[in-house]
Amino acid sequence: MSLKEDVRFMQGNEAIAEAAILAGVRFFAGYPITPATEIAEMMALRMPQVGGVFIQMEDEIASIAAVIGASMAGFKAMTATSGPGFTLMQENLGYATIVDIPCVIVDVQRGGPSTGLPTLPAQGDVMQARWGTHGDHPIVVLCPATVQEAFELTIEAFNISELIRNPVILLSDAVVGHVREKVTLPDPSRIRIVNRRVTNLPPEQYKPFAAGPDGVPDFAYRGKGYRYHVTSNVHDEEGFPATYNHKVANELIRRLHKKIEFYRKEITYYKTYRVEDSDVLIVAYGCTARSAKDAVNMLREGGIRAGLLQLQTLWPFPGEVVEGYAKRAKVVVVPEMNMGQLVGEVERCICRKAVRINRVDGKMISPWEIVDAIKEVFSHA
Amino acid sequence: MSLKEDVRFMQGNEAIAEAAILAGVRFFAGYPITPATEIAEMMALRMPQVGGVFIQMEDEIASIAAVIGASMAGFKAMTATSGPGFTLMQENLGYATIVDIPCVIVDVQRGGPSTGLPTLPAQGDVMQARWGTHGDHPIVVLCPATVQEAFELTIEAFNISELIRNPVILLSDAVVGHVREKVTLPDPSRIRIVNRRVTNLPPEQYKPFAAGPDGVPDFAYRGKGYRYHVTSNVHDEEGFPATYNHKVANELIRRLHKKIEFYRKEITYYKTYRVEDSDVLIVAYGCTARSAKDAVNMLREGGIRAGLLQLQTLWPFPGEVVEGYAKRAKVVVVPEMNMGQLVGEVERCICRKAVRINRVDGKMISPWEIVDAIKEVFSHA
Amino acid sequence: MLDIKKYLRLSKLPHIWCPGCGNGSVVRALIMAVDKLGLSKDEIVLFTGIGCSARTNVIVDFNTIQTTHGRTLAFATGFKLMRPDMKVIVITGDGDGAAIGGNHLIHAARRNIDITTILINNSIYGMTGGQYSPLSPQGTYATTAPYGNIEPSFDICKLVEAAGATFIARSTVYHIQLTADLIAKAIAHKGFSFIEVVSQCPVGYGRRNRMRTPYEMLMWQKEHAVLVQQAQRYSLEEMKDKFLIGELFVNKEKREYTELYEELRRKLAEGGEG
Amino acid sequence: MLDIKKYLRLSKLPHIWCPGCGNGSVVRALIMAVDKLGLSKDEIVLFTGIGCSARTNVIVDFNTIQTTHGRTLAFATGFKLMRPDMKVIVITGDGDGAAIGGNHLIHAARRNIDITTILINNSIYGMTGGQYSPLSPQGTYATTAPYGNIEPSFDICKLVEAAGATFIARSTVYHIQLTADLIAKAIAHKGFSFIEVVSQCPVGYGRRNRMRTPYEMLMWQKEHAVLVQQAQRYSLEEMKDKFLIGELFVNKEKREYTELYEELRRKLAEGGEG
Amino acid sequence: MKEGVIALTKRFKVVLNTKWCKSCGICVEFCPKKVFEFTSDGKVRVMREEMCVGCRSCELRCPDYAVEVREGEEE
Amino acid sequence: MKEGVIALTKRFKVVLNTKWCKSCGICVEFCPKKVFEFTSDGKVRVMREEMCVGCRSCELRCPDYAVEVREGEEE
Amino acid sequence: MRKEIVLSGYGGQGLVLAGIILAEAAVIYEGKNATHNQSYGPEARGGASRSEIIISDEEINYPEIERPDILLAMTQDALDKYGESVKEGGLIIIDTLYIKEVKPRSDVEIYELPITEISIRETGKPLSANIVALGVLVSLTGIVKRESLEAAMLNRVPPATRDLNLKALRAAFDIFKKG
Amino acid sequence: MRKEIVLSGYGGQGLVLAGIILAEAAVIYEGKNATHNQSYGPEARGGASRSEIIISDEEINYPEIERPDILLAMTQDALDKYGESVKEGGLIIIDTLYIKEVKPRSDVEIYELPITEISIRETGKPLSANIVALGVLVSLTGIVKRESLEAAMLNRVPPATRDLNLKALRAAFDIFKKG
Ligand SMILES: Cc1ncc(C[n+]2csc(CCOP(=O)(O)OP(=O)(O)O)c2C)c(N)n1
Ligand SMILES: Cc1ncc(C[n+]2csc(CCOP(=O)(O)OP(=O)(O)O)c2C)c(N)n1
Ligand code: SF4
Ligand code: SF4
Ligand code: SF4
Ligand code: SF4
Ligand code: SF4
Ligand code: SF4
Ligand SMILES: [Mg+2]
Ligand SMILES: [Mg+2]
Repeated sequence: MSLKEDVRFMQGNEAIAEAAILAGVRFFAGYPITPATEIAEMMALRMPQVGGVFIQMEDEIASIAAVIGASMAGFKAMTATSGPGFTLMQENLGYATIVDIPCVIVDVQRGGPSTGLPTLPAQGDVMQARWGTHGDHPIVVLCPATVQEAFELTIEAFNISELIRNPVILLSDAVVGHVREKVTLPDPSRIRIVNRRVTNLPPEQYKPFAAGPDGVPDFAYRGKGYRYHVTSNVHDEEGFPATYNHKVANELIRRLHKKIEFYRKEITYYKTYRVEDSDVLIVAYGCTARSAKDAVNMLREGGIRAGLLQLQTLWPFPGEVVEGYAKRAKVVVVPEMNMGQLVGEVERCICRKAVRINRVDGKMISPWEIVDAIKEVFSHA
Repeated sequence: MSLKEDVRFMQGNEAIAEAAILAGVRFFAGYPITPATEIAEMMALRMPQVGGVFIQMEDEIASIAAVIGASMAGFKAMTATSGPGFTLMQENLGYATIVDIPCVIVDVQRGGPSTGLPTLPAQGDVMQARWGTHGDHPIVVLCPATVQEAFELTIEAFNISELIRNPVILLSDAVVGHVREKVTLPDPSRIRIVNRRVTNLPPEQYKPFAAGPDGVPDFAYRGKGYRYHVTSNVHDEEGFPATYNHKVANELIRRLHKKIEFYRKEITYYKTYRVEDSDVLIVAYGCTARSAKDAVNMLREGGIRAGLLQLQTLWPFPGEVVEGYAKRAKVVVVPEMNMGQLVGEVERCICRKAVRINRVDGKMISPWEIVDAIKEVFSHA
Repeated sequence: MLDIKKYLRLSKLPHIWCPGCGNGSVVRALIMAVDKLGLSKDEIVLFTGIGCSARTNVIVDFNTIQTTHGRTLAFATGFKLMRPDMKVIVITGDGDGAAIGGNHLIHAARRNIDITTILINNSIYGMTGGQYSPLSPQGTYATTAPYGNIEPSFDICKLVEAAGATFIARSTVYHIQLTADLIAKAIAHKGFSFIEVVSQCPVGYGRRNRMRTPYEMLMWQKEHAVLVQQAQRYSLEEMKDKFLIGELFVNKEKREYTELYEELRRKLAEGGEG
Repeated sequence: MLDIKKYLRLSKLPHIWCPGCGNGSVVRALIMAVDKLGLSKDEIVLFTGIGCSARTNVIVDFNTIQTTHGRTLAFATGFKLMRPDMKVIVITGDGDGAAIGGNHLIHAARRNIDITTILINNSIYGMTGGQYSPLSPQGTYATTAPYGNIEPSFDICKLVEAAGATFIARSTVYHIQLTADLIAKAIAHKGFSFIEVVSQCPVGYGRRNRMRTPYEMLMWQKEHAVLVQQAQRYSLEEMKDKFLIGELFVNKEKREYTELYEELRRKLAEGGEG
Repeated sequence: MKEGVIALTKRFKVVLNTKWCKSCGICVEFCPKKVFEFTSDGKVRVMREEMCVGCRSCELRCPDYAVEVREGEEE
Repeated sequence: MKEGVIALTKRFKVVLNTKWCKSCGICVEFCPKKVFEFTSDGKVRVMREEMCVGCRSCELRCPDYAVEVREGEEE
Repeated sequence: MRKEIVLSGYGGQGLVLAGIILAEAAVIYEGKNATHNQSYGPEARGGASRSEIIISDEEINYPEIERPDILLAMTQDALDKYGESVKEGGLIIIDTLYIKEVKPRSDVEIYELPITEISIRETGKPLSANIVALGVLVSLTGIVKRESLEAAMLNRVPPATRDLNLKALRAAFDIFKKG
Repeated sequence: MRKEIVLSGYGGQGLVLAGIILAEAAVIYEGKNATHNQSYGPEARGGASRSEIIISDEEINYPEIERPDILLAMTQDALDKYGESVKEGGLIIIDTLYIKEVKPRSDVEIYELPITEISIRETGKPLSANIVALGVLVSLTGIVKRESLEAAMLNRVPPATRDLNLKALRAAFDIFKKG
């Protein structure tokens, strides 16, 4: 059988929509917001064509709720939004985590706080993606830097989501969302698709929140005797509220975190570029990693041995990976389109200060800025 | 003039309401939620008595919006909620930060995620309080451990809020909110009350978002010629949207952060207990600090020189304070009723690992647990 | 008489509600309706939000999903769109459904999606201990209305009708058989159906509003409810402190949402433009 | 003719709207109303949310506050309660006011708080580039309704009336003088007043729905609007694709919210129990 | 307290599940035959089962599913 | 382009603010006297000011506040 | 000395108020420290009620009670649930109206008294049982002075019920005077 | 070689589509790399439009254009705004229908051509001006092959307009053949 690669010229948002459909999404609920709207628009066109459902809800709270409802019905479902809408989704995101319901939320970041810079890029939601809802909640956050990565990580987002039965956030930005560039679509037969594990127990024995060693419970489609309860409260393995049972509460919350720890290796994605001998390690993600890659080349031309560690999985934070690559580096640099967010985690893991490069004015950090900042450090050394 | 101290036996939530009234609050909007409801109930009783307004809004989004509206009218205003409601308030909290509008939000923490453990205590919203809204936003978070502190920090919350014209979060918990204990109310004449600085420029010269060296703009009451614009978008000093002006965007976002940096010293509150010679430094906050204090005494009785650094200002994180006290300690311990939140900041600042004690089952961490964990560390040393 | 236990999760009984709370009776009425329609337990999904009313689905042996406060109809919409074969029922409260959840209620009504919503109106936020709701009558007392509530209340049936629902009814816990009959009709109706059930919260509402016993509250319901068929007998003046019960509005013309969606997909599959 | 420039922030002109957009005309109508009432610029606070409609308050020289998407009425409620002396006006859009903001709209209406809300209904989300809204007629096209919108729309006036507002009117940009007169009446009305102004978005809506020019859209308004006083002349059949304009509903009985609050405080000050 | 207080009558047995009954008094008030009564410690009990006419008002109205009226059963 | 195109007539001056006008064509269509016209590059201009009867329909309907009709003024 | 007290029964018996009165007697009238906590019971009301008081001369940090020194049990359920947890050397007070079965413990003192009946006898109503219980508890332990308790009580109960409650309190103190 | 191209004018002139066609010609038909960006202009539409294309044999990381190699200006505003930013040695193409004033620059090549008029002449409508402009640009720079451009164009424009657009494109290429 011959495999067909397909070279396309696509916008990031478009690539996300196409990848989602290939990943098996059959439900999209959303509410328009720049710079994420194209994803909804594509889905409005495509969902009914592939037998799925697109619905524009009354707001983002309803959108994520409908997505979770559809996923509870057993279907892969997603929504896409930007800052203000992402904030509104947080309560129900917490709900999805406590009831082990998979779904994918795309946040195409723009400048904030509030409506801020509605059409310009930023990376200001990195910490929010991890900590946005109340209470302790586990989450996975993936972050693409190119349209190709947007495509690939969207599929991975669904795979991880189904694997661990948890919401996964695809943290894109206005640069990646709107830029058009070359994408090589793999032959569909080569795309790995993960579906949630379905129980093989009969209804009488099925416990919807009982999990094996990986912490992930098996799913059961409603009907045919599987009539289980789901609650937003802390619950026992059968799904019933157990809000005064400290033991059950402890087990549940720790299981939710455990399932991510269990699969941590599998869900940690990153790329490196010229790190073998680097004195300077740039840790970057999203659109900023693009500039960082250029900067690495420019620095090397100028005689500074720089390398790039591009994080694609931002959360759970790949601390060991960062630590490992940072070891041999004299200087660690973290450029971000925010006031300094992921740099805190980097510093915590490498137990020393990093050079921060921050920009919050709606413009990308350019390769030259990174180069200059690093040269500056070396000139003082 | 003789000063009158008043000894009272009060619930934490009650103390917050009383303190708020003394601080000058004249507007409360809220939506009921355990374990914060008593604050609203007290305010429903008291506001109309003192000439203020209490209104129960249709939800938490509306509550914080009404609070900001009232503060825009020039009055001190507050709301109180718990996890799920706090999450819903985040979007408008971001709005308040970008338009320099003071207000106080009380979050009486309970177990999460989602509705989790609705009546049981937790400290799971620590990171959310800092990072809950999208985009980069500055925030101040105060955290009381006793009813007395709840009283005092409520007043400080308003003072800080008015001083820097920013929302301030009082991060309480179900233990502090519901426990009744002794409170000594100072003579009202001894209570320091800060009010927002009002412009003395005539309307033609007034620029609502122009700020002096401290980064805080002067307020103007509406009417009498002061007819200025306010927008949720990035804006110039006159308040008009400037969403394509990178320079203005940069200046605005940095000013918002600067004002907190400017007053950082003044707004950093903490307490120490037996830290002079401590080998073990326990860094704790909120209700957990109570157990930590008992643990210090118990450890010292057992021959281990322990001390307590109780953080009352959680954000901006008082890194230098922690660093300073941690220097001489061999072991730093951070007990928290969450899966480990503030400990990350502690580790980042002290550049080494801390001992974590975490509990997420709705029960307080007891002094014995802290003692045992520390003894365990020493037994291995 | 119907064997209600067949439909209950006996291990979850006694339920957690206060003595005399109307919620148990609403669940009974729902079961009576389901039994009358001969539906299987498997084909029903009962969604709730947060509140005492939300606990209704813990005790019935249907598919049961309790969601976040006020958002139930949005969850249910997602579910129904993917499983149009199942009967989706939502039970909500006057806070859950009319305060925080008001927007989702009117939008679900507008879409006319085939969901049956039962709003248990006990005029109070029961679970949080007795604060006024948008359905608390003006002048009544609550922990957040210590001087009497100055807020006018919604006529929630009128609101939901104006929003576009195609079946609207009201009943009370006192009129339990009527409630059951109306719920049965609502479930059978294709489109968004809405039933307000006036209920009693003796602990959060009755206590503060001079109704000392659940019985008194039931009698209040009896005395203030007027069957829609008999409304003409009353003068406007007489109707002032009364409310109508029965089937208030039915529209069989307006197309149902999942049907329209299915039609769109069919047309596309056939190569049309929808 | 009125010197509109007196009320405008000239440095903010030309405004950012597309050629032929109706928003500019709605602002003109508002200014005509304010001028007619002889209000000072100082005593008006004009709140908006997010959307093209929200940009209205950038160009008028009142007190102007633009808030978050959909939440405007809640902000305005807080403001109005503390400054009942000021005239609080809200301009919102069909997305801002009827989609994400629907709940705040019905609750403000229920409370009957003295705020005038002007909803610019251009049947589309203009600012985000042309997605359907809850007021987009069924069957129309939008970027998110590429096959034609299957969702029924609200009769938003009916909804707000059912929610409890005490002044309801509808007009169009074509009927600009009527719009101005109705806005003036609404501002003068004590209580929650609501005006839907049917407007044109040539770029987001017209283009996709076979109306090529702003003029065509204005003529559509003219042809589909029926003055309420003349409605009897039309048969039900004729009214089917038409809508009523004019004063649709007024209630002078229902008490206004800030007045009731003031009364409560007064009674308490006098030692009563409210 | 026993699980159910059952008495013999010719026609109806009124079975009260005391584990579920919360003594709200609704059956007490609605029973046309005053079959139920409050005891001195505030509990509701079946007192005059023999008077029962089988109208099932109690069963229908009990919000706790705690009463069951059985026809013609004998023990 | 000049700031305003003003022509003399006996009675009315139709002042078009070309900085504000977006050439939407509304005045073109609504003017009963066809005073306005599109130019070849798609801009709206005052072409027949002398025909103006002062009905002010243009001023009232211009969504960009770009037309002003002045009475009896002379330059 | 830190004393930990649990008052347990069902909602409606006024145990939360009783706990507050006891704590206030210590705090306001004797300058001691005290904390009070109540269980925010199940989501619905009317069920079990638990009121916790800690009284101490020292600062009270950890405010939870694992093993009380003193337990008042006003229902059988309450006794069954908490009876075991009382510290050795502790005290259990039992209302005989509601409690029929008492599991004996040799390491604590157990007093079985007709608390609610005394209230009914003295005031005609069971409502002052909480006050009777307080009187008994203070009589037996001296944890606060009688006058402090009286003052705290008078300050907290609705004015209209002051006299009746005073009567109930006195009757409670009289039990041990007489006995 | 990395080439940075800016197509600028007003919304409605089809410059976004033109940019995509040019980039696709490079990516799909020549195996090169290219990025395309458009300004998400002011909140309201109908105003200025800017379409950015980068074409390169190498990987394109930083996708922003500070100083283009090539500028197409289809309005006076566009030229005024971006004319200065063109790199030394760069190229500016100007539509003479809309642009009357050209600030001279000696360090770049400037071509003034009646782009829209050619479209009108060839197709009867101004709508193909974007395609004419592409033809001109490719003629002058050879940044992609003519066949690639033609193929990319045919693939993107609405089927009904293919012939007209092809005509327009050919006319554009003819300018320099003839000249
Ligand atoms: C976002 C959020 N806000 C507030 C709450 C707290 N809360 C729980 S139930 C409830 C009110 C319930 O009232 P109603 O819907 O009338 O139900 P009832 O308890 O009366 O049946 C509230 C405000 C919550 N859980 N989530
Ligand atoms: C929470 C949130 N969601 C979405 C958006 C994006 N958004 C901005 S305006 C708008 C729709 C506006 O539509 P409408 O109210 O009809 O105003 P119009 O632009 O048509 O005047 C949306 C969805 C936002 N700013 N905030
Ligand atoms: S609080 Fe009210 S609604 Fe809730 S269970 Fe008790 S009686 Fe029922
Ligand atoms: S998009 Fe529509 S509503 Fe927005 S400015 Fe343009 S025409 Fe007006
Ligand atoms: S109605 Fe039911 S719960 Fe109430 S007293 Fe009678 S049997 Fe008990
Ligand atoms: S069936 Fe009727 S008569 Fe018999 S106990 Fe019940 S209510 Fe009384
Ligand atoms: S109506 Fe106004 S904006 Fe439109 S063409 Fe005429 S003058 Fe210009
Ligand atoms: S005033 Fe009337 S006649 Fe004169 S230009 Fe304007 S529309 Fe035409
Ligand atoms: Mg209720
Ligand atoms: Mg609109």
